[in-house]
Amino acid sequence: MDGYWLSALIWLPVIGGLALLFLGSGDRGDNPYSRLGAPLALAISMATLVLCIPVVNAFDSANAAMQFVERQPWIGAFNVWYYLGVDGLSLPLIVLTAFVTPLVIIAGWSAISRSPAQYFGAFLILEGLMIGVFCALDAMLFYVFWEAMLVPMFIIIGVWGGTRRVYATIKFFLYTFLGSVFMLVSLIYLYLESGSYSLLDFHALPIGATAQTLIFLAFLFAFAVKVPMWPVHTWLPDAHVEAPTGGSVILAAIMLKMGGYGFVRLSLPIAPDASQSLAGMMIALSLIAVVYIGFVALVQKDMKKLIAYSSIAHMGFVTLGFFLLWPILAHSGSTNGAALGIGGGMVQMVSHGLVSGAMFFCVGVMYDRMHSREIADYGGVANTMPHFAAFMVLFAMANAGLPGTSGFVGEFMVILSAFKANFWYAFLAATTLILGAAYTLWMVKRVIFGDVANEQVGELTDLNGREYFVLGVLAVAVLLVGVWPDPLVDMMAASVEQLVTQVSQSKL
Amino acid sequence: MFQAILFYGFSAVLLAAALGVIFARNPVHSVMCLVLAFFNSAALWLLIEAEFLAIVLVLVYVGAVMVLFLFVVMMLDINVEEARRGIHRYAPLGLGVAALMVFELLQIIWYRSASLQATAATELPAAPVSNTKALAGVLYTEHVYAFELAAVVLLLAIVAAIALTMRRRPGLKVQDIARQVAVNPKDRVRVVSMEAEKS
Amino acid sequence: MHAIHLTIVLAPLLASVIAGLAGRYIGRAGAHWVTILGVGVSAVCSVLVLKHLMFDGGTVENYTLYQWAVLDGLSMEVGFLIDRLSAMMMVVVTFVSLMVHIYTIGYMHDDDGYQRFFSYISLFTFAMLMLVMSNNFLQLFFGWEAVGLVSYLLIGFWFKKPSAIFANLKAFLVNRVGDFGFILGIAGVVYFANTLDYQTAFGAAEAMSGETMVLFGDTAWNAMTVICILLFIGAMGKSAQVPLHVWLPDSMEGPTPISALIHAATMVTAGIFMVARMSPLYEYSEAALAFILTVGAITAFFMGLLGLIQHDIKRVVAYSTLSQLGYMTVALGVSAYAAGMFHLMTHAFFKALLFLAAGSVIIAMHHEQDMRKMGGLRKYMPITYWTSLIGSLALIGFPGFAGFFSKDALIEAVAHAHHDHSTTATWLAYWSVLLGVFVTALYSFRMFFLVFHGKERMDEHTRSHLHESPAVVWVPLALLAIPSAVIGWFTIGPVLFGDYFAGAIVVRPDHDALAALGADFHGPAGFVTHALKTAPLYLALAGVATAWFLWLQRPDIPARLAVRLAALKHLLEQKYYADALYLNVFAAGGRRLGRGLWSVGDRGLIDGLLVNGTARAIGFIGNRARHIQSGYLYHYAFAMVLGLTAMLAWVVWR
Amino acid sequence: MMSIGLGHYLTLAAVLFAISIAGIFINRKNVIVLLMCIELMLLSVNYNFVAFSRYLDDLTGQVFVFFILTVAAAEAAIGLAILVVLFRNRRSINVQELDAMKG
Amino acid sequence: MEFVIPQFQPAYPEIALLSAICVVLVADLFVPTNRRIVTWSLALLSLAVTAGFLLDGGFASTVTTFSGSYIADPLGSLLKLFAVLSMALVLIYARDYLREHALERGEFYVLALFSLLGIMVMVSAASLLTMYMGLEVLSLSLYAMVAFDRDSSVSAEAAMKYFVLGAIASGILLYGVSLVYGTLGSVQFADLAQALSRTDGNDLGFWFGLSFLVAGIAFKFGAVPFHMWIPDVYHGARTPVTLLIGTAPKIASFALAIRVLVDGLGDLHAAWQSMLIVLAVGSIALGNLVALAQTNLKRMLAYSTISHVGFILMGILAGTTAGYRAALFYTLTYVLMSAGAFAMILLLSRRGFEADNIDDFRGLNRRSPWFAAMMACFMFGLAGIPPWVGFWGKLNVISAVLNAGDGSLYLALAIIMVVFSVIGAFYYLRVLKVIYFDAPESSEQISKPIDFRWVLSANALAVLGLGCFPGLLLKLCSDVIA
Repeated sequence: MDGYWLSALIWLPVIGGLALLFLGSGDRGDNPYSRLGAPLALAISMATLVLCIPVVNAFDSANAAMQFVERQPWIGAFNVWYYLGVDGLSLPLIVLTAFVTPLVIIAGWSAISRSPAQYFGAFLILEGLMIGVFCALDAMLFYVFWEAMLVPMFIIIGVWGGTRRVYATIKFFLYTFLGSVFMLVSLIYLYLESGSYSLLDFHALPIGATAQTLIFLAFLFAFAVKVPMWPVHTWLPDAHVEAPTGGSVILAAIMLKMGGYGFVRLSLPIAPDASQSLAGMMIALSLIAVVYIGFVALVQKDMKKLIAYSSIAHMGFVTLGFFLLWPILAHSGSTNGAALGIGGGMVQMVSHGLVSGAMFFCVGVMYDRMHSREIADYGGVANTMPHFAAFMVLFAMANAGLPGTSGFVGEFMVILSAFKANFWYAFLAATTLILGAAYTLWMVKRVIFGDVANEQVGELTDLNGREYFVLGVLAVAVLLVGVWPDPLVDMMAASVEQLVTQVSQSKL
Repeated sequence: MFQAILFYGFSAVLLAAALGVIFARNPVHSVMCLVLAFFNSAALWLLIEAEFLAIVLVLVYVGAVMVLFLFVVMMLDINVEEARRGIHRYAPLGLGVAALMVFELLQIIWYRSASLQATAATELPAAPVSNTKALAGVLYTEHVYAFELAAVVLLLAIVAAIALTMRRRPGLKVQDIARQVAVNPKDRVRVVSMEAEKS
Repeated sequence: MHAIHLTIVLAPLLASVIAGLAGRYIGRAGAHWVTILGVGVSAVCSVLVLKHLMFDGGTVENYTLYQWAVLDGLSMEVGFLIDRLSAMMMVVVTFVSLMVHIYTIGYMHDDDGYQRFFSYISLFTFAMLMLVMSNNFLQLFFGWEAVGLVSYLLIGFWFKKPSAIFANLKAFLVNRVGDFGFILGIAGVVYFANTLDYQTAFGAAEAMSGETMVLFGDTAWNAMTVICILLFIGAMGKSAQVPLHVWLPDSMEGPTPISALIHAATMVTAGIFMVARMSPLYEYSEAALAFILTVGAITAFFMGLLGLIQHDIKRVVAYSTLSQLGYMTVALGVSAYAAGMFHLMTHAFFKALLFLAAGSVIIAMHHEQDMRKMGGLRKYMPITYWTSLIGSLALIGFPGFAGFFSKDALIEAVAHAHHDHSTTATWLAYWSVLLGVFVTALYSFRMFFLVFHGKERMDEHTRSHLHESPAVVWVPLALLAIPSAVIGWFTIGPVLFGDYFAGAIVVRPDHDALAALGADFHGPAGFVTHALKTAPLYLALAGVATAWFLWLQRPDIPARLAVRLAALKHLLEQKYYADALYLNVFAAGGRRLGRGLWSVGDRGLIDGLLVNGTARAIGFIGNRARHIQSGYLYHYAFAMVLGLTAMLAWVVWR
Repeated sequence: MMSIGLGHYLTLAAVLFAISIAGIFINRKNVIVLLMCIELMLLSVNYNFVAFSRYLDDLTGQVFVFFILTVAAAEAAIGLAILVVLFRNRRSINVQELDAMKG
Repeated sequence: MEFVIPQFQPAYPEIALLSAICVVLVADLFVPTNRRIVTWSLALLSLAVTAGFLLDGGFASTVTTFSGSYIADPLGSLLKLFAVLSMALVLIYARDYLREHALERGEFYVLALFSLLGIMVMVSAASLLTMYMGLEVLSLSLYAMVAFDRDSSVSAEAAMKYFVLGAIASGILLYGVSLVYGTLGSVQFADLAQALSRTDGNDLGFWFGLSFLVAGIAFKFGAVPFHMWIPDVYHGARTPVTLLIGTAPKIASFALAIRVLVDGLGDLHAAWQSMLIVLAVGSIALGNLVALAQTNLKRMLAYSTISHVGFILMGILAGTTAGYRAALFYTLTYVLMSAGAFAMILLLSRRGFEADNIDDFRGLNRRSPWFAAMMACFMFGLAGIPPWVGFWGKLNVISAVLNAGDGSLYLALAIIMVVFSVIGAFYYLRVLKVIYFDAPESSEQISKPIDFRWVLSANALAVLGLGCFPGLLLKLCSDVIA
């Protein structure tokens, strides 16, 4: 299917967002135009979501090759192309992005009173850039989207964030920036070696062992920060805590996925031998993320922090799944089970996008009413907000990986795959069943259940229509993916299996 | 031989004068030392048969620039004693670095550079008949561009110096020749016919 | 038939969704009618399915409903395996559930969360049915966790009660520990058989039993043993076997109907069902069976002891449940899966009955659960009294009652296994189940006597309001009392010694204890007469007599004993310190570890030292370096000259 | 030693250059002396040019000197003008007091 | 001696500019104090005329004239064009500030034009002599401009520091010229290159000369340790002057480096590369680190200049066509961005108020979201975040350095560059932090003339637009370097 679908997906929100910025910075009160921000943003993001439909429709899931390819010269001097395309690894994430953004906009509809037009504009720009990251097949294009994304996020956290927002947003920016510059060096190196910036050329480029290791480590730094993996995760709790609800949602739902996507799109296929030799380390880091962070999440007093830590633990599953190929190969001599790991990681990313996004929405709902994220300030919310409590428990359960919710699918596949690699990998990974339930439900217990803890809780009002809609849509999505993940898995299966074949070939 | 004596003699005075410039307590003395250095330089340049430059050095430098310096020194009226205190504390460090630099330069001049070593101690070739004439020959032809640029530099210096220092002070009594010249006698002198005194 | 299967599953789900989401619109009556209708339909259909299988020559149905996902050649599906094993479970589940639904109308009459409650129990029914009807591990796990979820929701139904929300969290987490093992077991199956489908996996069982895996050092473990033990860890969580039993007593914080339904009759028996279902795997691992036997034996005896000192009427029943689950597990451990299943079925009826009866008492006592404040209720609540008596007799295994057949057969099977090839585990199991009979009788009738006989110890106000519970409460009691009394009589033949489970449960002939017993089986009457010649009956009677003596005739003796055996009493009151261990060591230790990792690792080392430390160091260097820019001209010149000199030096001494 | 060659002139220039440089950071009180040191430095450069010019028998060096002298004069004029401005603003030409900006 | 009338046509731009300067100088005498706009317009007109001649000359061929002391080549044309453009930006940005601070005297424009002339002379210099003369024209006019506010004590101090250090640097440079002249026998770049190619290139004589030359070039650029003048001069000079110093002279510095090091002493690449590595690394490190500690925006930008100079030097030291192209691209884009950044200070300044502290930008987004966005463009551009053009500059340089040869040295350089880019991003972010995250301290409206606003906006959008479509400029740079 030809046409400029991907371009449309990228540039519609970006241009729309830029246009929104022209509505001015005034607050809801003093700038009449800023009222238009939310409806316009919603319209644009919905249009983007609608644009996804024909793409998904026409996407041939049996075909592992790039589809909807667009290729135009961009910077001749560098042989940089405006080169877009999607396969089974990127399309789910694109759809996720387009799906979550309207929800974020609805969630911020009335909660944002300060410069709303800019807020929504920033989100739209962010959406387009994120889709761009998933579409880009040219390394420079990829990098440009990758970095440019930091800018709206920086502004979103910094302007509409909490009290320590400056610390958080600068930490976020510099952390991720530091990570990605090493990737830049690697990309340049690859360009000098291959004479092109095409990711597909990079995939085919033979590279020596040392160079592969260096490239892998550089990529690792970029992606590990984004995922984030232990021990470069500490920006995430801060960023989440300070970000406005929408920012947290986007951060958790999409931005973290960039790291995971980077692994499958760049690290693994470009440096398979280095991936092989460092797989042990990667798995160790992933398992540390699962276990260590699980314990850390147990003691968080701030809801957002808790969910942020749980995000790290869940993303640990993603990276774990991606690198199980090599122990499996070493253990059994075949790649059987590896696709389960990578596919599981991919599914986990989508699911985590929905679930953690929903969790942050839930916290946002409470925060809008109480202006506190401290667990200790709550208790017995179920008494005054029964519907909200139902949603919260559902998402908590999804966060704990209950079967029937999306949270289970990826974890299940990864655990199956991990067992094929090594019993103890599976053992440690499966501890998330206990730890995940422990920290999530302990929070639920202290926040949702119990008698009304204080007067403020007693005066809470239940969900309004918009919140109902947002949480309802997410709940449906979470359950749908949990009960019938086949469409999602099918969409990526061919690409995942092709990736496994490709990556298990040595480049040396 | 005689040349060598002259060279060493002038050089010694030159270096002494240079040291005088930086160590003299009184800026006026510094200027005077500098003038001495220029004179010596002129002599040394004569020795090396660069007559035109030697003369220009005296005329332009000693005659104009150094006078300017002297003028400013006088005009600014600096507390002399105050200004020179503390100089010797830093002398060892400064001279140390200077010595190091001299050492490095001598390494090159005398030992390390093949091209310099080849000519280092040789006698100089015979000079052209007229140094001034030869210079004139290239100055306005080969180097006409640079020459024009020199003019630009001078113009620039004029503009800059005026821009920085010229200011009209209110209340300052200045002679305005144009107005003086343009004066109509009638404005200044009123012929009054008086009644003759009656005694 | 497929449509019926789907109806069985979806009717409760649909009812649950309606009651849950539209509860406000359909009202209280609407909620209970729709759910009762749903579960009723389900129950009727289940009976039809059973009938079809048993009498109409229906064959085993094993089919895929829809494909859940397929990746890497591993097909993950949702489907049903309807054989007699599942059919029996379906009937038990839907029947007990239906009873509990009806009963709930009365029990929860005044509760604000009426609709929510109905929604939950219907949802539970759905989940439990998904579990038992599954034809693959994935769906099994789904049902497994889903019943856990509903259990969680229901234990914490009264979410204002701190003890309830503590108990539900505890229940979920302990179950999760079991599930942790369970999912690893499933992963093991996938690893060795590369399938999630039961039949394919069972087919590969023989091949798997030859595989080994290395866990620690160089020791090669039998793969089947590892998998079976891992799966059984799941069962230990769900079926509350020692040491994962701690959640079940606490779960009594939930409303009584769910104690009956979930924490006695159905959910907790899921582990037993699962092992029976996996019998083709377990048969290949002696070690796993020995492990199961040991765990079951310990649970059966020691949990029973705890029932002796409880004062809360529901807790006595809860510990009784634990003990009985231990019995079932023991049966599994000696490969008498059918006996285990049989006991599961009878237990479902009589234990549900006992719980509901206890609930009836609680209603009458105005939600007072302490037996020390009861007594002499017999005359106020005759129906409850008689049904309780039936339930208790069934529980202690009084000849003729349902429990008698299942328990006696179970003990016989253990005894046989012990005689056949005696090991420490069989020895332990044998004596545990034997002495357990006495203990069971003791605590059952202690409770019975304390509640229904003896002095009326309640206060005046309560006494004045005592009356029999309404029909919606006693009708289910009556309906449950019937199978509790008689079902064993009809079913022992086919279920235990016939070919009822043929194909569903696989037992290797060399340790088929039941088959050996079956040779001596001559009908239920014969079984009863045979029992007169064996110890359990007399132990049970001795237990009843002792209870009568101690708590009705000489109530001072227990008090004196309590003083004399203070240490033992303390140990029992502390429940063998299991709770303390979990709370103080695992929970608190986990939190302490987390706090340590957080404050030292995350905030101290990573964030403090590495991240902010780097930032601070850079800032510090920057601040230092700016002082190089001193403002003094000569320093500037000096820097330049130094730079120049350095360059010259480099050139000279390069 | 007795025959004076290029090396001697270069040495003289080098020493002069070093003295002028030393003068710049030895002198911490008087800006005028700095200006004079700069003149000295240019003088030393001129030595080099003159000497090389003669030894290479190439007039470019001397032309260069000619222009350097011109520029030096202009430079002196501007330098002194700045000095005057400075003095007018501060009533001081102490180098050590020129530290309003630092860090 | 035969005298051939030199070909004047290649030098028409310079000649036109000089003539225009004289016209402006004289015309200014007749302009009343409150009508300086006439002088200003004339100055802009001069620029237009110069640009016209430049464009007329075209980018086609390389011509040498004035006995080999002047060269007109495509590189020169491009550099001059950008110099003229940046000078036009300076004049447009500066006028309102000058007027409000009672500094608007005709000499400012004249001196600015003189400095442009100096730059153009340097760009077209084909011999060390013309290079030196151009350098002095530029330097002298800059010294004077720094001290232009005669009533400002800090300006005078800055001018004095600049002057003394600049003169020392000139002296050092000249010493180097003399050594090179003495050892290679010429001052014309073409002859130098030829003479060098006849030697084995190992004579320490011209290596020494090279060291002095590098020091002089480094001073002009402001590379560590020859950078000390930059912060104080940027800080002390009035902002329009800072704006001027921070922009067009970088083009001259680049020309100086390319002409001397590459055109003249290209064969000594191995020697100057080592020196430049130290200078570049030092500049990048120190510039970024110290900029972190600044609270004054002009000073911060000064240190940031030092770090950017490090990047330019990195491109040059690569010693390849790609490297020179990268350095050229970096220089041009840097000039564009830094002009905008200083203009933002001018934008917020008003009578009696200098907006040169970072805190003066507090809450700009609330006062004027448009100009906040423009400032964001400049800051992100300087920080090297895509899609702003600064990123392509950095990418170019890193790419060139990595491509300069195998070996861990180049990799290490690349890593140093990227790591310090991250550190550097912090202080740019801090500016954005006060703009976007802090509450405004005053609600004063921005009152600058329309031309200022439009040009500034165009400037910022160019930074963004060139970032999105850097291809054309890159190609131009490639073409002129080849």
